[in-house]
Amino acid sequence: MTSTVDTPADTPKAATPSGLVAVARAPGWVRYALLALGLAAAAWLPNGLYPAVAVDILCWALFAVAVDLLLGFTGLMSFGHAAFWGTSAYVTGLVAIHAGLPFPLAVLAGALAAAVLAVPIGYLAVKRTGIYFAMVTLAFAQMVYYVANEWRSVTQGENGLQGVPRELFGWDLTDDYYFYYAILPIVLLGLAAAWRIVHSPFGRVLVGIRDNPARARALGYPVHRYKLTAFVLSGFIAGLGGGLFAVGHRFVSLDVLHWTTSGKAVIVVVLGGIGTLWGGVLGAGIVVRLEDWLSFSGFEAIGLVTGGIFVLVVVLFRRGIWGSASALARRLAARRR
Amino acid sequence: MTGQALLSARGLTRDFRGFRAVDEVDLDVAPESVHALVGPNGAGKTTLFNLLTGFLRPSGGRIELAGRDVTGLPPEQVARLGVARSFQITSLFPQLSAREHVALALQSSSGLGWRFWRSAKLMGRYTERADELLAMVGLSELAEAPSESLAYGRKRALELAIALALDPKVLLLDEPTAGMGLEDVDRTVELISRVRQGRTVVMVEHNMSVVGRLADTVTVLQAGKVLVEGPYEQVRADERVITAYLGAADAAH
Amino acid sequence: MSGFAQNTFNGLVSGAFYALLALGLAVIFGMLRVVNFAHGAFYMLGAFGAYVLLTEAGVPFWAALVIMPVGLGLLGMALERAVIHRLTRLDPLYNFLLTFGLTLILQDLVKLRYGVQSSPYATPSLLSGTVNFGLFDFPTYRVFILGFAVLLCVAVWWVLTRTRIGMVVRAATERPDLTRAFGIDVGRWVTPVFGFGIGLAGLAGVLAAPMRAVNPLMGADLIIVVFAVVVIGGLGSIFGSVAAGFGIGLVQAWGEAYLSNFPIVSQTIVFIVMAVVLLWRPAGLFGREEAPA
Amino acid sequence: GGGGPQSGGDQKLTGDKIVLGVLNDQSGAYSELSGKNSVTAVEMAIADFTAKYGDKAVTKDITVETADHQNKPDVANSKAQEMYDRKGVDLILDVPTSSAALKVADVAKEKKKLYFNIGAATTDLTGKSCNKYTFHYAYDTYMLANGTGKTTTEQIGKNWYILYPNYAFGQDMEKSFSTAITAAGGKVVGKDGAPFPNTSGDFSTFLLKAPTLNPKPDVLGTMQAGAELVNVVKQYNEFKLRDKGVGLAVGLMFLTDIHSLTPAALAGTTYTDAWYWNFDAKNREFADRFQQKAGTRPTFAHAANYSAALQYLEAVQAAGTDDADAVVKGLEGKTVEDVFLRNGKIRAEDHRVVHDAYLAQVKPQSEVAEPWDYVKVLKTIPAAEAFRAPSADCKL
Amino acid sequence: MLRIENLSAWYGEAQVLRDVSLEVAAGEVVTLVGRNGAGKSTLLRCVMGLHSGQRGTVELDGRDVGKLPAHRRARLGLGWVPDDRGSYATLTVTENLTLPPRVGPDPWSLERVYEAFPALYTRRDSAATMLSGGEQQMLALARVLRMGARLLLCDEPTEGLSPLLVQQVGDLLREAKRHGVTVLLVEQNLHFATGVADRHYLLAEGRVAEAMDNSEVRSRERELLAYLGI
Ligand SMILES: Nc1ncnc2c1ncn2[C@@H]1O[C@H](COP(=O)(O)OP(=O)(O)OP(=O)(O)O)[C@@H](O)[C@H]1O
Ligand SMILES: Nc1ncnc2c1ncn2[C@@H]1O[C@H](COP(=O)(O)OP(=O)(O)OP(=O)(O)O)[C@@H](O)[C@H]1O
Ligand SMILES: CC(C)C[C@H](N)C(=O)O
Ligand SMILES: [Mg+2]
Ligand SMILES: [Mg+2]
Repeated sequence: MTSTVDTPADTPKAATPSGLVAVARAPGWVRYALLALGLAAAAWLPNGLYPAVAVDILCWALFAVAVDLLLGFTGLMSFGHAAFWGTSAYVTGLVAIHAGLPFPLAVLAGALAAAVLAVPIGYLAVKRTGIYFAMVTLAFAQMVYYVANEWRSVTQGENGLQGVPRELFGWDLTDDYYFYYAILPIVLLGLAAAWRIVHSPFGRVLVGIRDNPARARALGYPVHRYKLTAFVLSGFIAGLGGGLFAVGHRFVSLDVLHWTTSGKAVIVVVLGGIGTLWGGVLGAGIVVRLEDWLSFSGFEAIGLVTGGIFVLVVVLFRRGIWGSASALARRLAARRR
Repeated sequence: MTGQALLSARGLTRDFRGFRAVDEVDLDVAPESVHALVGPNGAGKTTLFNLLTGFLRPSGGRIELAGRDVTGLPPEQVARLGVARSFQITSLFPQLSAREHVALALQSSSGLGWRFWRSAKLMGRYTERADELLAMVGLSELAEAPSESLAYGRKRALELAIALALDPKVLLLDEPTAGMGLEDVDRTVELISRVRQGRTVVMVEHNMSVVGRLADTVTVLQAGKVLVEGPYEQVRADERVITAYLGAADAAH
Repeated sequence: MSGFAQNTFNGLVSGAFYALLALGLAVIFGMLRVVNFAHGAFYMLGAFGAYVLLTEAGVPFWAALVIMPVGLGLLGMALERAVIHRLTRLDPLYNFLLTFGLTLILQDLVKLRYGVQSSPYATPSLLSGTVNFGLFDFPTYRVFILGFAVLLCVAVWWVLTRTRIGMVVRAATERPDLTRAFGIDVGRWVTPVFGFGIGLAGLAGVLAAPMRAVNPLMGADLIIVVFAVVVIGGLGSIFGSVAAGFGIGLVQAWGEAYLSNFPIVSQTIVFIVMAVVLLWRPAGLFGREEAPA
Repeated sequence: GGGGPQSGGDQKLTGDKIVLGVLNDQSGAYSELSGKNSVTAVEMAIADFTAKYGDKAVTKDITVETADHQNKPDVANSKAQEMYDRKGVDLILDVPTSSAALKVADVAKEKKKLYFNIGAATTDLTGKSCNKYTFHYAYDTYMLANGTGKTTTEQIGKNWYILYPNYAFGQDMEKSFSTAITAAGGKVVGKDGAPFPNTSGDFSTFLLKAPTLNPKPDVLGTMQAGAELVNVVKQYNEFKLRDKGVGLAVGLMFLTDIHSLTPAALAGTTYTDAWYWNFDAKNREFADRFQQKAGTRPTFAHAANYSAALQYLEAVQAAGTDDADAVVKGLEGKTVEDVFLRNGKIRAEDHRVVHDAYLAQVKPQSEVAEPWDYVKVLKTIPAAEAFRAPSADCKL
Repeated sequence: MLRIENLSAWYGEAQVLRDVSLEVAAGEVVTLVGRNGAGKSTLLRCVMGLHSGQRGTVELDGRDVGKLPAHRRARLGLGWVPDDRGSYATLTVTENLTLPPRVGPDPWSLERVYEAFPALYTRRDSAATMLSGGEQQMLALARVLRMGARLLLCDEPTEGLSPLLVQQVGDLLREAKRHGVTVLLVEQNLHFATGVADRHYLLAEGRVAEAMDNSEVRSRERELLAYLGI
């Protein structure tokens, strides 16, 4: 913890991933138009898409936004967020099965459990930054995976937790079409919360910490505690997504905790655009839809396509879809002026 | 004795893998004084700063702030007790504008930073004060520019504005005029003499004319130890200081 | 007693793989600031390459032990030139992500061509016997691996810390522009080092072929354990990575042998050790402090 | 929402066609033992069916949909739903990996559509998770244990050391084997759950432990499957356990496993097989046709997929409709005989499809006369003995 | 020895150097003075070949080096003391010193370096970025001396040095000059500059505003200080 300050390894402070994109400051009417468009798209989605896929997109959107909250706005790349997504999925499932609560309450319980788990993991992980942070979170998530795997009496191990009910005051939500609309408000609430966090005084401090932690400390900000808080908030939102995912599939498998799930979340965020928040939503839509389509196309190597796209994005469009689009828009606007 | 001093150190020591950078230093900074630390390069001035501000943990000794033991507190807590510092090698948030820097500093003493459920627009309340501070250090026109695009001298000025924004009881400045042109140096000296009212300033400075104009007390460090301490004129004339630090008289201008 | 000795020996052997992989990771990281997620995939390619060479060209183990690391090293160099190198000026996370994507691609390419079934690879006949250690005997091949890995680790450590090569490469990595300004052609140094690290992974893969199932996913989960190993040892530290590699091999073997009634513990022991190390020494056992945070 | 078609009694065929869905692992650990070649087998069944009935067939429009479930239960879940809802699939086939298999059973029950599981081993499919629309073909953990466990205990040695992957499938296998061994008068002197998935691929701790147990086991019973089985066998040979008097028994093995390990590594190992391609002329004839299409010999899973598709089509033909309830009624209690099912019967009580099973032994390399002919069948286990009695847990 | 003609440089859209032309003869010590942000450091980077957005001619010994990559220019005898001191965190002090190859006829030996800078000797096995600010400045200067560079590009080498050391650096530069080394020096400290330099260029807003020789500077010191704010 102690280390020199006046003599930091003065490697040119490479642009943080997020540093590429400042929070877009589009004119007001553009932002409202986009918001309206987004809401309309969300309301229409299950009519144009297989409803089960639409439900998955919603859940992954929350997950991606949670990851971006850390990556884009705190400069911490969690490669182990499956731990929170998955833990919430299990807790949600168990609560729904054993306590028979309506699903929103079960999901809330799951998200809280994820947040609680985020405290010890975050406490250890925020001691490291950058690439170390990614590795440490990855490793701890793998640990959670093993625990879930071994704790068979609770999690049913490899068989997965079967028969998670979709209970909401006696309404029949077995049809994914209606279920989609049942969870939409929860998801929107989660997204709004993420947006609020980013645009709060707290969010500003996080950006400062991301760019120069030592400086932030000298200003009197307890950096570790801020990062930890961000981590826990992010865990909670990821948990919200994971819980809904469990109810959506009426079932929880070990895969929700696997490192490939964490990796996929990061892919989604990078594709959408780091530090753009809504890019994650877009990325979730694209990736989930693409995987769905690929697995039906008979093409065996899904990883080849997702991995390939990912490599292209990292090499060529680091701003991601949203980031590139808003940069383009800004450039056009500047030219017109 | 320590009853008098606002900030004091007793037997303060710091080792780096067997190398002793600060060696049993006793230091008493009187309230509302300007206390200069000078000494050859590598004497341990910056290290001493880092110890006093919590960025380094002492290997031995004790630090008191207004009679309270602050040894080993982390930097953010030291800062909250009213100790602000600038960095010798500039240390800013590259993406943030000058104004945002100052606003962040102004905010830190309030609990606002924790309000993740409130709007960032609340920070607008600091704009006015931030612009005042930026004007003080001559950065008014550059308030919107991201700090990474500022030339070196401007960054130093911003460092100072940030430290001031914390409205500290104790202000620790590490070479505040290094890399500045004379005009800026003058402005900075003038600025420091303005803000010292009601504050205690500790500064590291190689520019002896700056030291002469500001300091009430000068402590000369050498090889981690206190060599001489006293008023400027006395220290300046000290044989040991001349051989160890000042060299031939023409160096100071 | 002989049981304990055997378990210990075994731990050292699996530790040898961790050490070799961690060493490659550390070399690449130390020189390029790149955490190579694809390291496990290259390990897999090493093993798979040995298998393909044997079955499709009749190339024996000993030749594969040379061909594969060299071939993969060249591939690594091409990769460095083509993409890695463009990203080194950015945050290291980008290269982490890049190599993650690469892992998915490499795995699937092999899968597409050869399927996921494990492929057989015989122990070279020269090493197929057992060695008697008095208390117990042990497969010759494992003894060979252990000796080979230790030698290799020592050699690499020596080159990187005691010769000019290591120094130049470290400088080139840390501040490429500045280093160029001192008359050193940076590009010429960094690429081979990356290739070398990849070659090490390939070598570990060839060594693993006779001992472990050769399949496209063999490196996938392994790499995460290796990540934990380097966090424990201190990622920047060559010595730390190697020591932690052997140490974790031992701890795992003992855990499996003596804690088999607590599978949760024996399965997660690596990560438990990592948590303890992080609490006690955030920079790892032999790591240097990071920039202040 | 995409609600399924209402099942009306007199309706003939939905959309005038039959769609068979093969849902299995097409890229992962089990893609060789079932995978694409299962689709080939199902296509063969359709061709045979069409050839047999010609113009009298209920329809000529029979197609196959296929999807990769990547061995992930959640993927299997959404694929199964999508198959039934959007692709108009009437029957889902195969689904290896127990966890995915159980999940698909839920979907079948909810959508009231047929599901023939072939690739999964868990007895829960015909136990506590059974349902009206789910049938279990080919094999299960009981069958494997009953065959291999019993015979090995009687013929090779009484003392066992069991090594199993510590997850659902492995734990089921361990229980089934222990029961079978004890019943045959043997003793389990030790058992260990190895980590699953085993990241290091190293089983030496367990293999070293085996000969040191007291009393010393005569047999090492490994329950690992796929890649892990390959590892265990390799290391078993490396530590020369056979020379130390510890024999090897394998819980579940597919032809493809023997192929990848080579018969030399497994020579003399006995195991229970649900079907073997070179058992008799009828099987061989099928295997030859299969090889023409697939370029390889069929595993028992492939043959079972063929049989399952064929029997379903026959049932639809007989019922004159693809209405699931009608087809189930026609299938329940039916006795069947085809290239895969010998003395086959579709039990009405739990929807277990029983048939003869075989005790097989891997030939030494010297006796392998043609490629893929790795096994000799020691004994046929009659259908009545091969599978467990219907479980009380199952309420259809 | 060094001739710069019509050099312009940009950071993105912003132009920081405008048609700068200047010359440094062999064996001369020439300073660049100017306010903060005038573009002095950028000019040195351009000469070194490290700035990408530039246009104009840079000639070394009559040879156009504009197309050469930085490492080739260094091999021709250029030595750069960067404004941020350029210490390597991953190298020890000794390694920092021995890293660059020798490029000139009169490279210093390690012993000679340590004799001139005893402070570096005591810290020789520390990571370079662990040194104090002033010690790093010494290291940067010592490094180019050890290279034996024929043309030193020194960016504010006295910043943060104690008065004693400032004198010492002055002595070193003068001695280097005696051995035929050419120096292009960026300096804020006019007093120091006149002590070592022969000629001076005044840079303002990216242009050469004036070229003066030493005596002229001395006589106009008051005026210049006022003008420059130095
Ligand atoms: N983290 C560290 N590890 C090892 N040595 C250090 C570390 N920090 C400082 N030192 C050493 O301690 C001594 C004092 O350094 P310090 O930075 O305090 O000097 P200073 O008085 O501020 O000098 P300057 O005027 O040059 O800035 C130096 O010799 C330096 O090399
Ligand atoms: N990385 C950068 N991006 C954008 N602008 C830059 C960058 N670096 C420098 N500048 C701008 O270029 C101009 C010249 O900078 P330069 O560093 O060359 O000045 P200088 O004369 O060396 O100043 P100083 O005396 O403060 O070191 C300044 O206005 C500065 O703001
Ligand atoms: C070998 C596999 C096809 C069986 C699978 N492991 C199961 O759970 O049923
Ligand atoms: Mg200092
Ligand atoms: Mg400059």
